[in-house]
Amino acid sequence: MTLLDVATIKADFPIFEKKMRNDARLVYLDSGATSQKPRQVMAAEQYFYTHQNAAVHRGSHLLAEEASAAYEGARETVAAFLGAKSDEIIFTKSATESLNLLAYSFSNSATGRFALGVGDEILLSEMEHHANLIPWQQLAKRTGATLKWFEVTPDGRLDLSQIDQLLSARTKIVALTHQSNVLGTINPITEIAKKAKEHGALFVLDACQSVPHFATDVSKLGVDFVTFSGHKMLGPTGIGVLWGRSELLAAMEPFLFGGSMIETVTMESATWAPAPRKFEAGVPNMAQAVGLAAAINYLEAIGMDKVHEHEVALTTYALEGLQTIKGLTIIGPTNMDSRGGVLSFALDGIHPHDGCQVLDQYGIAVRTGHHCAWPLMRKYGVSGTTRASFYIYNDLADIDALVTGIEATKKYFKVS
Amino acid sequence: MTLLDVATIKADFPIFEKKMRNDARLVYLDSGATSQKPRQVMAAEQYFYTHQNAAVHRGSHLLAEEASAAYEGARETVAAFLGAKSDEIIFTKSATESLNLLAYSFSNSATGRFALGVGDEILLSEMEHHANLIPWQQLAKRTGATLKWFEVTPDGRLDLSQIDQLLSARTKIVALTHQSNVLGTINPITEIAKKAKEHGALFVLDACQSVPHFATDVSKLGVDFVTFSGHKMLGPTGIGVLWGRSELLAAMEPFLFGGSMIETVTMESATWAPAPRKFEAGVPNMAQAVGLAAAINYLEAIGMDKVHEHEVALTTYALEGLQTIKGLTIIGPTNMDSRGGVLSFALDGIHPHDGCQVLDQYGIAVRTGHHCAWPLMRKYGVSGTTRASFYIYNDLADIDALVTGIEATKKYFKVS
Amino acid sequence: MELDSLYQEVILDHYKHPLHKGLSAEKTVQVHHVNPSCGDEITLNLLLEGDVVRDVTWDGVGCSISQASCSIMSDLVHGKSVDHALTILESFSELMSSKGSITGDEEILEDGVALAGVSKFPARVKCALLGWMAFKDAALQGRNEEKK
Amino acid sequence: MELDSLYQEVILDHYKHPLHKGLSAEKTVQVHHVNPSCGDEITLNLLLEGDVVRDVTWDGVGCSISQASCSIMSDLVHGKSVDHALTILESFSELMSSKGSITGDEEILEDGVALAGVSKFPARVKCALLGWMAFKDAALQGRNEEKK
Ligand SMILES: Cc1ncc(COP(=O)(O)O)c(C=O)c1O
Ligand SMILES: Cc1ncc(COP(=O)(O)O)c(C=O)c1O
Repeated sequence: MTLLDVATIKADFPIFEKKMRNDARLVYLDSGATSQKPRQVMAAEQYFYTHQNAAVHRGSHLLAEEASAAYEGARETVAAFLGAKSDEIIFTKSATESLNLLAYSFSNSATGRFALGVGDEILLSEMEHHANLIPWQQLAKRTGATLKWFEVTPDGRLDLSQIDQLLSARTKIVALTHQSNVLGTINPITEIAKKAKEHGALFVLDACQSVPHFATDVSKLGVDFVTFSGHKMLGPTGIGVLWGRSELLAAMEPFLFGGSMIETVTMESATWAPAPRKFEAGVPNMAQAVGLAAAINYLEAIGMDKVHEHEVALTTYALEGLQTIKGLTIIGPTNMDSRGGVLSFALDGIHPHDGCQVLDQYGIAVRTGHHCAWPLMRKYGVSGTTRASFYIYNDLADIDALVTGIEATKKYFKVS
Repeated sequence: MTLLDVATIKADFPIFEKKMRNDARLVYLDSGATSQKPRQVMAAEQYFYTHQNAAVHRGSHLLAEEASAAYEGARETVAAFLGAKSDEIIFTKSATESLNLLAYSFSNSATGRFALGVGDEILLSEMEHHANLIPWQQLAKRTGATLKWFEVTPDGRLDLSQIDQLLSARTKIVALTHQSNVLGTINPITEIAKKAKEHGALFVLDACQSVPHFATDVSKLGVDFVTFSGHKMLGPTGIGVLWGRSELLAAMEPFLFGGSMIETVTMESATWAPAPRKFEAGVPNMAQAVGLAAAINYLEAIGMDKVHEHEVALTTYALEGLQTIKGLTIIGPTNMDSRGGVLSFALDGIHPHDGCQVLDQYGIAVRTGHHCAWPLMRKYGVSGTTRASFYIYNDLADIDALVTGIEATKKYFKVS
Repeated sequence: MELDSLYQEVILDHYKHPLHKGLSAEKTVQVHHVNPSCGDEITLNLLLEGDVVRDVTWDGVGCSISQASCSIMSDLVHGKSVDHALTILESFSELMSSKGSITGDEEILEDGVALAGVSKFPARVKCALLGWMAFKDAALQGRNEEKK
Repeated sequence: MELDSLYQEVILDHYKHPLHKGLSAEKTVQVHHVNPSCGDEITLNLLLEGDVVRDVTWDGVGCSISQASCSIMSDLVHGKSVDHALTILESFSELMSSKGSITGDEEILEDGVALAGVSKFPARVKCALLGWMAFKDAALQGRNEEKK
């Protein structure tokens, strides 16, 4: 159990200087929704704006040259971080856009492996975030394909018992989350991806809750596409990533159309630049790409393995602490096998929204509600949960504060 | 001819402290591609990250509340700036995304006014930016509709002589730019929109080059949708706007699917929140929206009429100066009737790319190439132009530098 | 504690012992509303007799604020004319958007004034309005039904 | 001036008096390449005789760098075997991506070394490569033609 030096890390995150309600310090346990930003990330964006700002790829003046170098440099940083090739990295505005890009691009392509029709299937799971569910519902609607899904077990795992029925030659796409944003479960991706490959299905990995938290090598996962957001990994808002295998990106039609993604254009038709340009129409989110690269540098300076160890240590401690509370039920795995730093729970007699409000009085920020995973809520028969999620700037004192806060909540609402 | 106090304005833009090649000062004449950013915009983003950063709309803890207030406050700022209602403002990543949103949403809706098919027409112009051309080519391809377009006259105006043939009951969509990003021409939008309305066509205005440069009141233009980018108006990269009439937004299907845009979700289907939420899936580009609001505040403190007057003065002066240069041809209007601060030209015997390279040695940043308006280049029989575009931080000295720079370029390449 | 303005005793009482909870068999119209950001749901039965609210019953899941508000609302509108009920709703909406600047008219809102503190917590205003919006929707639909 | 490393006299000479410009009637294969970021275009005719480049002619619009580079290229590959021509191309590509760290082998590249300065202007590397990439494309296609 090795914890990071949180005091030093926290000093890089100016938001922790802020005083919360009742002069409380900030106990930020909502990194699963969005992470806080270190000075280094803000400084990188600022540096871009004050020294390099110009539209990339379109000019040969000095600023345009420097802006292009900064933006393409950011792409290389992301590629190296993922074990990918540079031209396999596409910048989007968010994981949500990355996933929609895929669903629309598949419809636009509609040939070969991207052709879907009646009888074809898309395989998901009950623990998907809406962003990895509704785009596929819509693709199914457009094409006539059918949705199938893995169920979840009572203890918060993917139920793989039916895998050989669910995955077949009819399966064209498998889209799964690497780590559940509600349960904290880490899914056995390589195992499932191997089976998917045998059936010739494309594998889309929603890595929103994994890439920020543990080392991810796309070349080893056996998947075809990986999507995630910058804002959940210390990066700016407004930046997301799509990684895809070169040969697939080459065969796919674009999603957004406009400047910089073309080869030639007439009034009536157009042809496309090679990937990644083909998928990045318009003046891109340059400063945000540069900010994301700074976030990655920050994480790599710590080391992704250390980040993961830190979160495992915190989560172990939190599971213990929370389970001492009478009337508290963990929703999701209660042990640390294949599990990350996201923890959902229910409290007898106290609605999550009410509980959260009391915790907020102590400066404790947790998330409540359905966490954009409504089908999962229905499965567990709750309208929502309270969720604590951890990152590099959390320490054991934060978890103590949470446990104490929950006890105080129970007292406030006179629940024993 | 009233110029702004450029020295004072420039002091807000740290990039002008940068030394260019050969220790030259920066003469930035590429604002048509992207604008520079004042400290106030960077400070607003930084303030968001250091005092309010949390995922909007999804939490009730203090930071989430403050982040939501900041983000929705930004929406109100944009709405007030455009004379629009708040819930008619949709934040996107760029004008390019806004335009693609429309084209995809129209296909997704496919009923009533949004239904397109064989025999229906989409009316554009030859001076459109690729972003307001290719999405419509693709929509036509998806639906079987036909593209029509206004031609341009030799002096850079929309040729409206055929308007009564081009615009008919078959016209379902008219998509035009307010100001050409190549010619500087300001198109007579209200006049065309009035005719479009008589025929029941939807009118999409590409306001990328107008909203940053002169006052735009959407309630008076008679159009249905307006799109623009933040980065061209002192705002951050990674933020765009779509304005649409409430009743149209209410009737339209969403574009991107995921979190925060839903009403209810099951594994097999979903229903949508009202606009604008319906069109903003995922954790949004919060800091960039806040930055854009700061940019708008900055522009409004100057006054959009003053901004426009300043650019008119600069352009008048530039037209005069440039036309003293032998072998230089202006591509676009040579008078100031309905014309903004974008100026394209050709230089006999010197390819734009070569000319730009010499100017760059003097710290002068101009744009060369087809400016994402390839059909327009073909129309004028050039492979590209050199473009100077002005903004609030430019002064007469910048234009003098440009004229001197062009003379030096001619000398360098021994062209008389 | 600031919180006490949110969770007044009368709110917690309504939460624990909600009025008119449990759906009636008879109804003019039934509506189902959700709060998409937190997942709270309510089903509401409205029984009209001409222009008079004969009965409002409801069921659903939600936080103390949404449940208490629904309980208070259903009791308030009971026996009133639809128009009268809608003016009460208007007063309540005004209170909710007041950001703590007004305390609400007890003559009109009765126990509803206990929800005044909610207006200082913007994220909770939606909770307090859930039941009221469901009622409004039902009332407008119901009135059309009655007119047929 | 830094610029002089880019615009060497020999470049400007080639620009003003380009070699092999104007398309030949006879050809094994014709290709058309564009530089999407600036709009420059080139059409190139390649005439092969077995494995030997009998003739390369071209036409198009472009900046001095792209035109001069095309002129130099067409002269360099003339009469060489396709394999030999492709190794020249490789040397040239290496020079272009050198960011000014090498000066190029004059034995191999002849006038092409005058383009060494381009490698210090990343936005112009594409200009210098336009003709070469067209030639490569034509050579690979042409070789397949010949094999048929
Ligand atoms: C007229 C016009 N339309 C659309 C665009 C596209 O804007 P963006 O690249 O910011 O999406 C631009 C700028 O590039 C433009 O000038
Ligand atoms: C598992 C998962 N997938 C997708 C998303 C969507 O990410 P974003 O909202 O940044 O697009 C999230 C976060 O909200 C998530 O946790």
